Amino acid sequence: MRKAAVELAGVSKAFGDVYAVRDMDLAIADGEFFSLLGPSGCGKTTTLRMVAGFEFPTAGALWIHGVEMGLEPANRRPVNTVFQSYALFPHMNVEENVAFGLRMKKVGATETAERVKRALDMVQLGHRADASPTQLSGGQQQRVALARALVNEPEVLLLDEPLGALDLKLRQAMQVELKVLQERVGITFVYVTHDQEEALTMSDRIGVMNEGRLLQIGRPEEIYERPASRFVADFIGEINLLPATVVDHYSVRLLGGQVVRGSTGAEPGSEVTMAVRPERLELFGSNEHIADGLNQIRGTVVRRTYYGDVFYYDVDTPAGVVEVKEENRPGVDLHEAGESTVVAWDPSATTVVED
Amino acid sequence: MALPETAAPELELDSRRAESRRGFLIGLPAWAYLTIFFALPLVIVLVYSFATRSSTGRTQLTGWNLDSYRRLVDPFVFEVFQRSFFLALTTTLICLLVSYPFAYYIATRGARLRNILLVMVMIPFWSNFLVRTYAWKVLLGSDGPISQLSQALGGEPIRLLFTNTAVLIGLVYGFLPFMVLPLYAALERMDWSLVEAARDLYADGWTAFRKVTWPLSRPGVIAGSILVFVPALGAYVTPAILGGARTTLVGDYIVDQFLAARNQPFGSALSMGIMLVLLAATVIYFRSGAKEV
Amino acid sequence: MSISAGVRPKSPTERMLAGNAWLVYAFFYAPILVLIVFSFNENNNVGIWTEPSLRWYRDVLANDAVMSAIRVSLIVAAISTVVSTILGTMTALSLERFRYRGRRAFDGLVYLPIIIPDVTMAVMLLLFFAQSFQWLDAALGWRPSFGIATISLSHIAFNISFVAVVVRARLGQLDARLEEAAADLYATRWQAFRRVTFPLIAPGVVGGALLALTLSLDDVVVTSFVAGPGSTTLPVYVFGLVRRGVTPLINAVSTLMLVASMVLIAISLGFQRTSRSRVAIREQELEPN
Amino acid sequence: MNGMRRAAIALMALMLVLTACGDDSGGEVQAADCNVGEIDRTTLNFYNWSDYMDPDLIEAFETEYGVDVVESFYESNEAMLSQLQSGVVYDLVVPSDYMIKIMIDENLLFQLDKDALVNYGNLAEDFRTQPYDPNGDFSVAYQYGTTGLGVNLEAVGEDFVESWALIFDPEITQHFAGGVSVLDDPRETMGAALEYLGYSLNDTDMSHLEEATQLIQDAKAHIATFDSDQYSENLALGEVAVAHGYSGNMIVDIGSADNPENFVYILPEEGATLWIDNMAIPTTSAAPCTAHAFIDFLLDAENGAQLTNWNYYGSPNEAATPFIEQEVVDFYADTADANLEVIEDQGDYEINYTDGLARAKG
Repeated sequence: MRKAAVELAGVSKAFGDVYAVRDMDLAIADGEFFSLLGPSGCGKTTTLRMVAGFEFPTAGALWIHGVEMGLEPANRRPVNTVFQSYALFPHMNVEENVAFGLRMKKVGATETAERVKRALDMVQLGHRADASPTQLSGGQQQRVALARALVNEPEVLLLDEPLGALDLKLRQAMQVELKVLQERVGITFVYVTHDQEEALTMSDRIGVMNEGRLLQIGRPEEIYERPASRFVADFIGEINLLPATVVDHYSVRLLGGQVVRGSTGAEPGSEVTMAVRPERLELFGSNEHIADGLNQIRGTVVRRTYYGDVFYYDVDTPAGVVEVKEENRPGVDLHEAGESTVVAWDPSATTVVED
Repeated sequence: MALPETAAPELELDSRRAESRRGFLIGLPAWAYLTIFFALPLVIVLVYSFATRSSTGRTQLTGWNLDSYRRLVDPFVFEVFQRSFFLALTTTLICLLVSYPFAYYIATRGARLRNILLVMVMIPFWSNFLVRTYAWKVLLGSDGPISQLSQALGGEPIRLLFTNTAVLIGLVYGFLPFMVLPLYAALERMDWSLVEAARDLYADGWTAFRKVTWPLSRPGVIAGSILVFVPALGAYVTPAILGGARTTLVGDYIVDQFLAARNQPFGSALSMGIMLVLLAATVIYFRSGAKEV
Repeated sequence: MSISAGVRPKSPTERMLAGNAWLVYAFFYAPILVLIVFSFNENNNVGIWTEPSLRWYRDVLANDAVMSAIRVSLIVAAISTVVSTILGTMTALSLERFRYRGRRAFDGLVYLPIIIPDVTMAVMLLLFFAQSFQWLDAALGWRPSFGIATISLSHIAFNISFVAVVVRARLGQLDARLEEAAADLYATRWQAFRRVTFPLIAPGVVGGALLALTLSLDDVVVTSFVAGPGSTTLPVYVFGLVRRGVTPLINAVSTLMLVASMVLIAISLGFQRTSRSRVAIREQELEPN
Repeated sequence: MNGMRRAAIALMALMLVLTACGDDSGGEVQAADCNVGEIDRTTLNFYNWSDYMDPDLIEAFETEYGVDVVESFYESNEAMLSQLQSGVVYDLVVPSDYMIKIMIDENLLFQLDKDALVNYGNLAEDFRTQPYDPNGDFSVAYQYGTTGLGVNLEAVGEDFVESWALIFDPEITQHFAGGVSVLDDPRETMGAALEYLGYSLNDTDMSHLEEATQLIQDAKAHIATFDSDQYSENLALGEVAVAHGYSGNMIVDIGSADNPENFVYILPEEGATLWIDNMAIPTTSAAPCTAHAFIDFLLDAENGAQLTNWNYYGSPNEAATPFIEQEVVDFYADTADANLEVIEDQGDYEINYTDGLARAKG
């Protein structure tokens, strides 16, 4: 008996000669908010469509709550989808849209009416039941799409970039709303997005995909703090990537010969990349006292950029140009272009990834 | 975890095959119908185009030859094709220019009004073709309302009848619904929120039209253009009645081969020629259309 | 109710559109007006007005040949419109929504009847029917005869393509996600088609059907070749008249057909309205208050 | 490409098969054998031009013989021919002159049983034998007419030459407001041009035909329309000054003009076309004897007159003359003296007439 809400084992999907998804293993727990994150064309939407039943895997198997579903058509799966374009039926009003699934399942008229009303109230659209979807704003359409899926009480809700078409403010508000909603209804959400911020703020766990492969699965902080590969490190947030050579399991040598600490499992002598986030770096004047135990590299400030709440420094070091992010606090020391400085950071902030 | 043997490649292939089979089966009735009642008869014409006309106008199914095709490369035939081609092209362009705003107007009305307006387009065409064309003769004649209006305004009597303008008016009139219907079908369910979104972004109505409405209505434009261009190329009754048949067009040239000269082989070869030209023209049209989108 | 009507203000563009629409309608109906006026003309000649009279209406009702031609035309138009609309819509679906071996060949086959000159189609269908009837006779001892059946079969053969082209134009811009959404919401293939796809392509289907009807009612050449004893259609009869001069009898026939179609449309529109309001009432009853 | 080759091979195979089972013409002449008034089938499939037959006559025949006449209509000789060749069953047809010749050559017509036609003697001598049916074995004339010129006296003046120059000589036609109308029919129009040039309308000399083509080309500037349908109406409406066309339409439309006295119908002195539509019985007929009865019925003097009084065409039925309206008799009176020719089918040469007119129009 399998316990996971959704489980994929060795799933691949080919369109002609091109693989959209390769050999994917994934288990999503019941009640989890799981995001698939990756650039466009990485295979995340194809994966979602296989779970929904719009595409069938070329190889591998797929279970939903322990039931093999790989080749089951979409209408026989206990999942519902919120489409990127919402795909609301334009010839039906809001109420008819929401009631569609229940009518197909032959739920009684009274129960249907009740559940539709409840679903619409839940998304605060009870007053627009008679409206045509084309009369609604983007945000309202999004909520109708949500209500239309949730009213069926699916075991798993699939969301394909549902906030992609909304403007920034609305998107941020909806992120919170979605998360709250998910916690309230307790349904498993599988959320596809290319927006790392969305994924980080909402998800219980994230799967990062590229070129059809699932590169890393983990909680948001794991993905952010401990990227397992250069791609994940680069894709999520801002990061400095410096070429390095492994010295031993605890240190690497940067270009210019500087050895810094950072744990790695790679063989000594192998070529790796050292990754460190700009906000974990600190910038000191060349004569300032620096606490022991920090990694250090000397360099010259090339540029300082003002962002209001933060400053960014581009610092030219023998290991490469390094970006440093410093908060704009009262009394902070400003460094000018041309100034000789030392970039320092705690070794725990160093991640060594193999290429 | 062992790989389960379900959902193996063959099974997915099976499901894709099932999907293909479903599509094939949906098309099958029409396919079978057209094969029996169109493709097979077409083969007869193809065969005839290689045959010889007997002295009584029967088609002799012996002594196959390419004579009819040789006649196709005559400069006169080319001239006839060319003339018909430009007439059809002009007709199509005028139809498009008139129909687009018209279909747009209908498509943006309320649902009930929309249906009434659409049917009102078709009603005139359920009368008789010949009678409609004769009615145009009355309108365009030297005693017709246009001429009388001109005289009332102190001008000369105007006779449009037997001119190229009259032919164009007649053709546009006859084929306008063929353009309006597909355009309407394409515009009717246009997502107006897209247009509004575009107006939001571009602010200017013309740009919104060019960037959103027009590309989205393209399938309708293409279908309509074909439905007008093709019959306009073969038209012969309208040019005869309103234009006085003063020049030879492809349509009446072919009709004359079958009905006056009873030269079925040459008529068949001409038909094959016109079909090839039209196929080529539409393929080019589709290609260029696909690129522009 | 429509969004556009409510949202759009009466802009200059809107006024120009309306103006253009009225001009186009004037263009459509100007000859029809002439046609109707001359149907009440005493004179033999379609274009020379003498005095008002109902002579031609009396003649229509008394003329068996014309009445029979109208009957044949309507039967053929009804059969060919219904069959070609169904087959044409299926064709459009098959070509637009599926991928399979031979699809391109099918696409080409569907396109050919549109581009073939009508006289060529007429000749080839006649030869085809003659040949196949001969074979049927030899094989089964059954020889079908030319008539309404052969005319209808021929009209369907060219109408399928016209319907398919119009429906495809509609289907082509329909969001495929809508069908997936229906499947996602437990609709079977058929339910998804009936509840979502079909209502959305309906304007295209109706447009195609109207086109088929028009083509069938206007066809002369193909019909005159594949007709049989007692199955002359109205257009063939009218074209036969030109040798002797067309009389306003045909204007009277056309006027009667116009009136009949307007009445039919008025009835169907009225029916549409009542059935729609009934649905609305039923759905209101469902609402728990 | 493989598919192409397969298709080509299939096509060639089909051609071979068709060649093998091809030409089935050239059988024996079939002669009908009927008694006077014999009805071998009580349904008669009558295939005729539209509006050419008085419904009252049909009814009278049906009552007298207890036969059900099913009428069908065609709009061209060629459509009718194609139908018969394809085995569509009609019992009685009304082809024009040249078409009778073709149908005889193609063995599509019964040799008539003259013994069953007791009224055959009513037929005028001139109409019993014609070049297309030299012994009158296969056809009986139904109605006839001529092809000439309708002239608007107001536009042309009272004084004019009765010649094809009225449509072909630019020196003359340039003065006509509205121009002239010429038939859009290869044989008629090329024939008129040939006659104007002094040749027969059945001339088959290519150089003469080229002259005729050139003549039409030069005259084209003042030819407003090539029209086989609406010429008489255009004439009566004043749209054209002179119209080339068939007598029947001319008489009807001139009669219905505002001022009929302003119009005349003339037969050019160089010669003009006489055309005759004929009743004939296809070999596929299921009721040849009923068809004979019908032909004989129409050969009756009073019935023949009733037909002409109804459709205003010339009657070949000599005995009917006393019963025909004087107006119609007068109209056709001068045909007897005119220089008239019947269009004959010219076999392989036919295609040149069609081509000649197409090229003349450009």
